[in-house]
Amino acid sequence: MLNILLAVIRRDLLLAWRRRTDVFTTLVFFVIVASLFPLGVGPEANLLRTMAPGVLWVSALLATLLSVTRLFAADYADGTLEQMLLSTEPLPLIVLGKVSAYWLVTGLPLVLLAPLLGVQFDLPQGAIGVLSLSLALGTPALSLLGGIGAALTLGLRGGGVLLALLILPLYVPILIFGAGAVGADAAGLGAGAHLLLLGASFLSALAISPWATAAALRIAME
Amino acid sequence: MLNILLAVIRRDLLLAWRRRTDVFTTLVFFVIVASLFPLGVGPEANLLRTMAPGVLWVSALLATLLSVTRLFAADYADGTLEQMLLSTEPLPLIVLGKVSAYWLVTGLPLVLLAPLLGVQFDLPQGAIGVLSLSLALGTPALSLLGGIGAALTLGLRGGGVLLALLILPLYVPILIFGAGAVGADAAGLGAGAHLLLLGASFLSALAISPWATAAALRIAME
Amino acid sequence: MLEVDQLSCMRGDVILFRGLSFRLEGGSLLHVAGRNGSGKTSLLRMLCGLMLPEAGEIRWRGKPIRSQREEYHGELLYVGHANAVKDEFSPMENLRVACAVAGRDVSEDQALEALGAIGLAHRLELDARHLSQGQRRRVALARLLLADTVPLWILDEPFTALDVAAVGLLAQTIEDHLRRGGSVIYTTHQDVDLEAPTLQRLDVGDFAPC
Amino acid sequence: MLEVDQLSCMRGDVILFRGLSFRLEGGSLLHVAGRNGSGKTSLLRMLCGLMLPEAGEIRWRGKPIRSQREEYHGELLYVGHANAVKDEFSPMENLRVACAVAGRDVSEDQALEALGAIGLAHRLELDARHLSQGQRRRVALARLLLADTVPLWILDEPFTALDVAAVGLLAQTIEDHLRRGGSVIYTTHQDVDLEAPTLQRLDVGDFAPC
Amino acid sequence: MNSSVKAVSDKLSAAPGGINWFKYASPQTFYPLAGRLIPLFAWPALLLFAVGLYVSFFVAPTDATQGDSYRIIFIHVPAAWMSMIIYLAMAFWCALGMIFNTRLSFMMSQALAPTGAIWTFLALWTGALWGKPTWGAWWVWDARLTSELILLFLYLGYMALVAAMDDPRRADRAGAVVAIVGAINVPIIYFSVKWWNTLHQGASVSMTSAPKMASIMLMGMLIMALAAWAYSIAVVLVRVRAIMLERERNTDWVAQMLENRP
Ligand code: HEM
Ligand SMILES: Nc1ncnc2c1ncn2[C@@H]1O[C@H](COP(=O)(O)OP(=O)(O)OP(=O)(O)O)[C@@H](O)[C@H]1O
Ligand SMILES: Nc1ncnc2c1ncn2[C@@H]1O[C@H](COP(=O)(O)OP(=O)(O)OP(=O)(O)O)[C@@H](O)[C@H]1O
Ligand SMILES: [Mg+2]
Ligand SMILES: [Mg+2]
Repeated sequence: MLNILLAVIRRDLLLAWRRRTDVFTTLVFFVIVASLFPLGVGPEANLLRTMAPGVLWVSALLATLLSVTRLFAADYADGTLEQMLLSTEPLPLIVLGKVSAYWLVTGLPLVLLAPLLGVQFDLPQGAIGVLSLSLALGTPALSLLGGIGAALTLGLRGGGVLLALLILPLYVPILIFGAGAVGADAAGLGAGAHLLLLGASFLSALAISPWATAAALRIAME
Repeated sequence: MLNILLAVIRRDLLLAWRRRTDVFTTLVFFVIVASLFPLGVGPEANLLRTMAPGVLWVSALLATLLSVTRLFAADYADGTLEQMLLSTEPLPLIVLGKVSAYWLVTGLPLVLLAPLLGVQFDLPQGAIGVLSLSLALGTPALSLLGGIGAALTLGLRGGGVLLALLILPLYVPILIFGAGAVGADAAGLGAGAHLLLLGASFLSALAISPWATAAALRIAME
Repeated sequence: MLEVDQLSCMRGDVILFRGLSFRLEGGSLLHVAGRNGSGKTSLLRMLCGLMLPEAGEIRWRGKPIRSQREEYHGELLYVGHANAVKDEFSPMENLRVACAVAGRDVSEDQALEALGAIGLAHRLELDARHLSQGQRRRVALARLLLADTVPLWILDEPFTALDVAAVGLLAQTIEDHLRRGGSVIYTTHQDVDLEAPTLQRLDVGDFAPC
Repeated sequence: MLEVDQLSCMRGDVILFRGLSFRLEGGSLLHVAGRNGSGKTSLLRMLCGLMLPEAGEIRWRGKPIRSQREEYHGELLYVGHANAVKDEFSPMENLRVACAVAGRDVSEDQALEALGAIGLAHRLELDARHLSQGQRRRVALARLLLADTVPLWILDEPFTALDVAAVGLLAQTIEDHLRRGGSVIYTTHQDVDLEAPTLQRLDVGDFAPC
Repeated sequence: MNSSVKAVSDKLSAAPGGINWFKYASPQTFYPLAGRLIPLFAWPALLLFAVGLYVSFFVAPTDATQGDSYRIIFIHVPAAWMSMIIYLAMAFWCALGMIFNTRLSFMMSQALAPTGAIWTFLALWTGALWGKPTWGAWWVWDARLTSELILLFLYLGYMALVAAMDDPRRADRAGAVVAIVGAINVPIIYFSVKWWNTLHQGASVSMTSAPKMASIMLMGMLIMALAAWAYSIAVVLVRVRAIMLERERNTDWVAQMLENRP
């Protein structure tokens, strides 16, 4: 059980490392967003500070939305996905492994980098903590939900848009809770409620997504 | 001469239409950015108005940066690129055709959509005009420059980051001129100088990029 | 072991074959023949459970394969058209990862031996992107050498891109497996002589509607 | 027509062959043989100008191919390992687009005839993603039927995935081309008998260093 | 050497009394030559730096308007000059390599890049340090500053691209595309102050008009500039020798050389 999970995670991390791109693209994307916005918007500190949680959360969401499309694409194209469906191990576990690796590669760097970018945007100490926490809870949920969409749209014409249409409605609440948490903290209202909602979203995504994704994959291959 | 240009453009447009994704991803991306930002940042009209040019320009840049990576990837993987290099027609023209189709599919919708989003952000009439114009001049330059990067990093491990590293520096001035034009117009300074610079960037990109890209493609295949 | 009962296959709105039945015992070899596009690959994918038949049933040891997915997968090895070889991995990594994902653990030494036997000893550490077409196919086929305990092998055009030496080696491997009591189902358009205790040939075209 | 002079090929830090020379006249057939990974594909890609040789020169009608790229490409047709078939296009679209990009205009009727001759008449409008492996290969090879005026054909394993009927058809097409005075360079691991006015065989392995 | 090079080199060596320049285009002849040249540049560099720094900090007077902060100029300007010149040199070697297919020119270009990047970084760094007291900001989006920043990214991009490719020939040629295309940035840096009216200083040293600054300051700056030149050449020669050894490790001449000098 745990073996296969670890094997898949290890495989995908190694692959990501070999491709490097995937590890750094999100990082680069994130850094770019955070450095370009001040360039585009102008360097007024107050304006930037108010924008910061929104900008960071939106860019986290976009980074996930754009890259999660390709979660299964390479494995589908070269026949590896077939082999995964033929494994003796439960498919939901394999899926969970793939999503975990994906999160480690795209979500985690984001969570780790967020405080730095927060500082760049001159967010107060407390808000930065909340920002990291909200991203730490929110990005895994984004990855898990994205996995379902990626599996459903596998090999379809126009998969990308469909994916966006399918999962965006699920992403919006997470964005609102996430950016809301930081905003609420900055406004001195306490971020607790928002964070709880985020946590709940994450747990339910964790409970549902691997099974739904596995089912979607079998359907996509048939 | 013109024949091959048109043939390649027609081909790539048809392909894009068949894939649909590519046409709509940028649109969707753009709409998402424009709708998510108010969600993330909060609905203060003044704040949004100041942010608008920056947000729209940054998202145009990101949309290009993220999608241009794959400009040649599909053709490379399935052997079509080889056949293009073996064409009797000049490669720079074929490249120009591909970049044009790419711009029609990702850049143009953005230019057309920008006024709508501008209205949503409550930009004044004049600024909206300048925004469209700046995007109309700037996005082709982004596509052309992106093409060089895509060709240079074709088939490389970690191509994406490298691409970003290579072309982002060239993108930044365009972003600054572009967002600057809108800002200058809004501030009543006149956008002429910025727009001229944008036009100059576009023309020099047009003059250099097809040749540089063609050279890079030959090198990549060798 | 494997029983196929009145299978039909439909792709889009074309019926490729209908009413296809056969039985396969341990130690026997089934050559699925047919023209390009007649439905061989579709049939093999159905036998693996990767595709749903339009009608009919596939049973393994008496039970429908869909009701015992994980057990069945443990007794099955499929090598498809696609090599399932990752460009970014070396042959060594490819083989070990493929086995791990399939749920079979393989030591480095075993993998080394298999790759050596299939003629990749001098390219163990090279990224698969640089391999020649035949070398990539060999990486995919190296899995067979580590699967002598897996009773059923399903091979879709295993001989493509292989040179004469490799074709011989693969034929040998298949024959060994049959002698061991395993069964093999394969397709090919090439003339390869395989010796088997029982040899069946199935032309998918015979079951095409009218 | 084609002269190859002391060609060497190096991939990574491995020398695949060195000092390889030959001449090819109109109407002659060259079979490039060699084990998997011996460098056949690399050689063919060099002959097309897709790869730089480490040393040596390739001349077409007496001039180095690099100094007359567009003229040379007009007299050359290359079908590689990769089919250059777009999943999103139908066979019809694939063929016409491929010809347009290569710089040869082809009418719908001509394309229809070629696809009919190669046995895809009943799949003209189906997206290539749904085609079987052999049908995809046929789409790629249909370009040959429209290229009788192109003097030099370079074919990398053209017979893979084809069924017996298609192999026969392709062999016929190649022989016709030779009779017409064209030349063909090809690789294959399969046994296919081709009749040609002059037939040469080149084993890349003979030029491997030590 | 490919045939066009051979043709040209034949022509050159056939010229009466001419030297065979292409003899030095091959690594095995250039390697020992570079070895002999290194000390000829390294020692002067050291000496010039010492003199230059002394003049800049102890001899040159304090500026009337800027106080002592102006002394950054003694590093800033030579660094800025070197950053541009080295890029042009890179582009030149790459162009040469693309035309004549000579390995050595690509190696030269790769040896130049890190030094160029360091000078660019120094120019940016010292400029930013200088900007704080004089303009009140570390950074502004002025045309010269932006284009100099782009220069740094071009250097980094070039080095990253070359490093990312396993096949040295592809790396050479792909890098050359960046170097050559990026070269248009250099005139933009140089003329930016003239084309756009911006914060940054215009040229105060030029060939055509009398210098606008005190001659002792000018002296210090020129000495530092010479030092920068000498240092750059020495370092690049050291680096190109290392690159040669690494890339030609499988060739006979390297084997022979290693044998002769254990
Ligand atoms: C990060 C910021 C800066 C950058 C990237 C930069 C870049 C450059 C470059 C590329 C040059 C050489 C161009 C030429 O020779 O014409 C240069 C020269 C010069 N810079 Fe800067 N600079 C910066 C900040 C400053 C500041 C803050 C000052 C002083 C207020 C300054 C004063 C000068 C002067 C006096 C020259 C010499 C001009 C000449 O004599 O030709 N720079 N700088
Ligand atoms: N959506 C569809 N509509 C019509 N026909 C389809 C559709 N999808 C697949 N087909 C047809 O189904 C067949 C699939 O064949 P399959 O891949 O099983 O052939 P095969 O016998 O393996 O051929 P090959 O020898 O070329 O590998 C092809 O003839 C293909 O054209
Ligand atoms: N970077 C590299 N380092 C070492 N060897 C390499 C490198 N890149 C390619 N090779 C080797 O070069 C050879 C390329 O062979 P090529 O594709 O030309 O073979 P082929 O004769 O067409 O083989 P096949 O019959 O399998 O198609 C392979 O043996 C491959 O392993
Ligand atoms: Mg098949
Ligand atoms: Mg080959």
